Amino acid sequence: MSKIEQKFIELEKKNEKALIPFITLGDPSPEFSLKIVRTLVDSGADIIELGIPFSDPIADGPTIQASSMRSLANGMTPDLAFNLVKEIRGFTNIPLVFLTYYNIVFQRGVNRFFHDCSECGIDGVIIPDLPVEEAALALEASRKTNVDLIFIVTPATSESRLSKILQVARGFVYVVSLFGVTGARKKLSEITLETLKKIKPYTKGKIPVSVGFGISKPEHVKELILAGADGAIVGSAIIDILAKNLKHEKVVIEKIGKYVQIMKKMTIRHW
Amino acid sequence: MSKIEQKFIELEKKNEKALIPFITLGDPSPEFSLKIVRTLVDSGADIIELGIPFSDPIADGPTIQASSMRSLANGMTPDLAFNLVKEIRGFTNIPLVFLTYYNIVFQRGVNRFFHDCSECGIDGVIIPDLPVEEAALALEASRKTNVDLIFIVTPATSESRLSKILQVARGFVYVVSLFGVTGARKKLSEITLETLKKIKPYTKGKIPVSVGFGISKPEHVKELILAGADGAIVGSAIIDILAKNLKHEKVVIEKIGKYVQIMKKMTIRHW
Amino acid sequence: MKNTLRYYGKYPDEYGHYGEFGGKFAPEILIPALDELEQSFHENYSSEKFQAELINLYGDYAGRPTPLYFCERLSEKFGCKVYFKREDLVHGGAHKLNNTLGQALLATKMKKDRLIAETGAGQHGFATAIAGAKFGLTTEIFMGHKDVMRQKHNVYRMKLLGAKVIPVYSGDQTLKDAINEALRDWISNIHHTHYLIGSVVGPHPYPLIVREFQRVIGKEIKEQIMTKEGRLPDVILACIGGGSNAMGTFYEFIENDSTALIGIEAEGEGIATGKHGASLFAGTKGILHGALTYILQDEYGQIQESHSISAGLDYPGVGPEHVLLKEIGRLKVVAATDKEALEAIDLCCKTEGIIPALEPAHAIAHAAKISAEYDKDDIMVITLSGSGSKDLDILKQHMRLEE
Amino acid sequence: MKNTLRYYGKYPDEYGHYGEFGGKFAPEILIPALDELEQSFHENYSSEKFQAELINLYGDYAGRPTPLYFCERLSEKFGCKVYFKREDLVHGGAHKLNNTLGQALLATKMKKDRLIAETGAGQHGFATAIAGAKFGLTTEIFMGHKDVMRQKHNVYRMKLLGAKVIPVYSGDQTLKDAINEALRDWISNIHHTHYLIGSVVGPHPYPLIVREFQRVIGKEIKEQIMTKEGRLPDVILACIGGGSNAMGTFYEFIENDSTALIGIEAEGEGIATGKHGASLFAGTKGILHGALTYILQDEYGQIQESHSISAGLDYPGVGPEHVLLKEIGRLKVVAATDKEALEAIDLCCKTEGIIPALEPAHAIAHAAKISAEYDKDDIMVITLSGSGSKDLDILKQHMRLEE
Ligand SMILES: Cc1ncc(COP(=O)(O)O)c(C=O)c1O
Ligand SMILES: Cc1ncc(COP(=O)(O)O)c(C=O)c1O
Repeated sequence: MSKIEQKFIELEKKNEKALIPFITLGDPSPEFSLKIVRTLVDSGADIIELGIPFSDPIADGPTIQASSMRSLANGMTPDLAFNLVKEIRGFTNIPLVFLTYYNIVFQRGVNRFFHDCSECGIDGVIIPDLPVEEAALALEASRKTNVDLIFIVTPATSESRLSKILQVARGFVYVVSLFGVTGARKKLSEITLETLKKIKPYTKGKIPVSVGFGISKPEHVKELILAGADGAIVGSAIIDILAKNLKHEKVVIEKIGKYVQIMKKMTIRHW
Repeated sequence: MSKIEQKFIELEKKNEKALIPFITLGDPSPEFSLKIVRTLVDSGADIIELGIPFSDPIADGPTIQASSMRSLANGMTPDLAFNLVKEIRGFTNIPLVFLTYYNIVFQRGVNRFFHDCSECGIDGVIIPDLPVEEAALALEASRKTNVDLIFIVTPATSESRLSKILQVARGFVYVVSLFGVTGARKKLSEITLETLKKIKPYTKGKIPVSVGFGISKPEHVKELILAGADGAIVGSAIIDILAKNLKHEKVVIEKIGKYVQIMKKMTIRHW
Repeated sequence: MKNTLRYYGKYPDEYGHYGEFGGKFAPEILIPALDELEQSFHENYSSEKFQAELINLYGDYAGRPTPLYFCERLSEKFGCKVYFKREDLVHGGAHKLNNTLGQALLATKMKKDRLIAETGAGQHGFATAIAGAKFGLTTEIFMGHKDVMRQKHNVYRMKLLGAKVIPVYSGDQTLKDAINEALRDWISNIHHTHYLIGSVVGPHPYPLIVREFQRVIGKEIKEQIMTKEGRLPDVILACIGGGSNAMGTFYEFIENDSTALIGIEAEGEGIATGKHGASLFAGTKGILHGALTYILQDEYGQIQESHSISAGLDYPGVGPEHVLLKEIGRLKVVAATDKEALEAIDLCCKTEGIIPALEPAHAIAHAAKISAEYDKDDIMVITLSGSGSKDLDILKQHMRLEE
Repeated sequence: MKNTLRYYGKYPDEYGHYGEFGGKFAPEILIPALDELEQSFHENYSSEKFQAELINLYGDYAGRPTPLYFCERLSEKFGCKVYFKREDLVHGGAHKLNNTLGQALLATKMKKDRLIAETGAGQHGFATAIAGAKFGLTTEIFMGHKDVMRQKHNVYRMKLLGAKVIPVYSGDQTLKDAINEALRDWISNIHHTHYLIGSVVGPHPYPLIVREFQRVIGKEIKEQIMTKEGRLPDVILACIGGGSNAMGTFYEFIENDSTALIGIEAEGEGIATGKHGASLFAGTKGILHGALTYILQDEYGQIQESHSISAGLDYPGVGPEHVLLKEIGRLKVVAATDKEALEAIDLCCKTEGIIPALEPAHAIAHAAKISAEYDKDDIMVITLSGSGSKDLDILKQHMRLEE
């Protein structure tokens, strides 16, 4: 069982669910993003998703795309990302997941990429433009390195596809919460909750389910967990805080810290 | 025999040829053009060609077109032209010829136009866009009113056309001197002289031949007469003088007077 | 309308007359050239070789036959069957090339190595430049200086094709002055130059020659509609500037009295304002550019400036054969305003995905007006004489679209 | 080249792979839509009704077949028989409409009432707007804000046709960002929206669908050249941006090994300067916009901006089937610079009276380079994918013509 899956089990025992914040490595600079990661850890993040920026992030909304662009403009590279992870590993042991596009993986060489992940302490990889049909190479590398390849499932995924995906998915299943791209939204859509209900029977006892895309408010987290989610992924909302206060490191750190604390609270079943 | 033809005979008797200046009536104003006509008469013009301006004078060059435009801009109309001729008839008896385009004639009514010509003392009409094939109406009106319809002949006119034209031509035959439109030129082209030679045998003893288009220098007149022309038509060269001194009435009158005197001298066979 | 039943072969007569209209009111110096042109046209046009060359040019070069397109959505709107004759698809974007290719081919037969032409907005100049380049002839285009200034795009296109564009500074510095100047150039260079007139105007034989080279439009319509519908149209509409696309469209149907023919002129800002180009609809008899026809003129016969949002209809004269057809009651002549033309462009763009030129937009505008008179099964054909690509700058000025 | 003798039917495989290229590297949320599209395409494309409708659209609306024109004067210059496939005569001025009409028709079959598309210079956006208007579909075009600013003309044309043009402010604000944004919109509106991709790029089934809708080019060439010459061409040239006109041109000839196929990419200011768009000629393997193909990228896989004077060739990727054809040795890939393309435009304008678009001018430029290798009786076909009307503003900046 992978380190990520163990994490969910640990949390389950404490009557908690996972809060999974996302940030882009290198946004706005490598050092600053390192500080943000530290804040996420200190504020209660259970797992952290780290983006390696790609120039053409088709599955992401404007917030994360802008974040990627800032990061690239400031010199971020995959090499640097691996180095940063090594530094992160200096202060935390929680599961870390890379999110990046397939061309970044492909250019490094799929095997080498997973190997480097495993070396520096990455526990899973999410590749939003790599559907299961094209994933043979990555799956093989994942198996060899014990770095989980995490798959995405959406409201539109048919049951037959779902079972195909569940056959190979590791770490957790990433449920995309609505028809759309990442970005903070006011209200969770019905469809998200329906989707959760739809896939729960297939995953129960097999693999945890985390929901992402558009989660920004504590209520969202509460709703999701009530509907059976094992984890909540929060990306754009955090990056929004960063983007609005780029010049004020302290403010960013403070606000993100508070925000994550509030969100994390919602994953603890005291209500 | 028409008044125009008589004029040529008279001149012949004096061993002279005809100098036929052209101006546009109403350029730059009715009064001014009247003064110019008086100058032409006083300086020895034998016949005068008076243009009634037309908005689209396709057979004329830029000099005469500009003259027409000035005249129109200052309110010139065919009605005014007839009135001006009446005034001219107050001080001279030499043959006067209208030059205008067919639409001006046509709009007045062909019969009415010729009738009005005859009334006010016009002796001939030149219509550069009315070839012999289209001239039936005008010819009939000409016959009825004894106002000569003067035809144009060019270097390109075939012998068969020439004889068709000579059958109906009255007053004189207007030989266009070169392939081109009106406008003052430095040198008379060979083709002009050849044309004269070509048509002379057909016209001799029947109808006088005047040459126009591009005649500006005394030598031109001399050459033409040596080649057998009975008259020289000078248009653009006179209008050039006018156009260059529009604001200086006295200068215009003086220069045109001198110029016509010099040109007229060349038609007198003292050389 | 009985008198149209035996129309063909009668017009023009040997003097180039269409009834009392047309003719050859040209300076003497041009007469031999016009005669030569007439003779050469007859000789060549009746030869199989020439016809074969022409068909080849029309096909592989110009892109003929152009489709007769059934406008599904416009038909629904109009409540009858609407077809567009797609002259907008001809190389160069308008029917003009049918004529310039024909005349350029003729010029080569006459061993002329230089083409001259007049142009207003530049459409005919462009089509002449195309033909000139294709045949390797020196090409010079006369264009009023005002037009040169406001039609930079077309001026550039002509130059790109190697033609020389000569700005005309005389007169109003617009189309009719360009014609005047072209005629003058022709007078001076008659031996090696062919003057390529762009519409069914000018002295005989031009109205005949241009009609014959544009007749292909109507011939194709006839064949195509018979294939598609098995019968002739109930009504055919075409815009009239000089009248070449209309003449080319209508000619083949003159003796088919069951097909109504409607020519649409430019009403500009309204007939009453005097700012229009409707010479046939609202002009009077007169002589312009070598022919007796209908023209816009004052009481003395001075030619008046025409006005139209569409450069191609902005001409104070019209082809003499149209006058005859109108006088014998075979052709109905109407007009559409600038505003109506713009609305028709909007309609056509959004309903059919075709941006028509401003000229044929006048025809579409009239079609919209009369559509209620036609039933579901009635057939209406509109000649779409050109594409609106050339008009975008003007459209931009008049049709503001939201951001 | 023996391995091309049995090419047809093998590509793409059921996963959309062309050898190792192509595929469906798309976000999970798009997969069902791509599957639906694939299925619907196969069902419809193989139905007689759909084919009949398509043929009708191609014929009466788009103006097909386009001529295969023998370039008399260019042939003399080149010393071999040169033919142009005249896609410049297609409605809208380029081959792009073949595809947009096909996909729009397909969209109506899928009961989608909204089209979205990306566009760079606007040519594909324009063609999509045409198809959208023709079928009465809501049409929204994504266009990088930079492109909106520099292509006002095309923006206006799209709006005129009723399409909404949405400026994209992310990334470089050019074509690839417009694609990104269009994909995002599609993700959010998948139920009633069809994403109409403009070239043989993107995730499976797009490269297949676009190829099939463009195949008409090559089919017509084959028939036409057999009629005219009784044999297949010795060489066919087409420019490659995304690769749709080239794929459409070449496909029909893949198994005819006697015909050399040459694809011409944009060399921009020169390969060495890095300012080019030659992904196939000078790029490397990678994944962009849903397919494994050749792309312009840095050592880490970040996509690089491409550069070309011709907007249509200014794209850092290329269709996956081209990569396969290149790798199996069936397709020769070369490049021509901005400067060479401009010279080719000048040549083509003055010799044939045709203003080619900047894209096919690259193909003509290469044809000029290799013409010496061909003999008098050799047959060279060049696909003239579009007309230069759209490029006049750019030409004006680069080709100053004397007054
Ligand atoms: C597209 C188009 N239609 C019509 C016309 C009007 O000319 P005509 O009446 O000779 O067809 C023009 C003239 O330039 C034109 O470009
Ligand atoms: C005229 C023309 N040719 C070629 C292209 C390049 O596209 P493709 O390679 O898909 O044919 C374009 C793209 O806009 C174009 O407009």
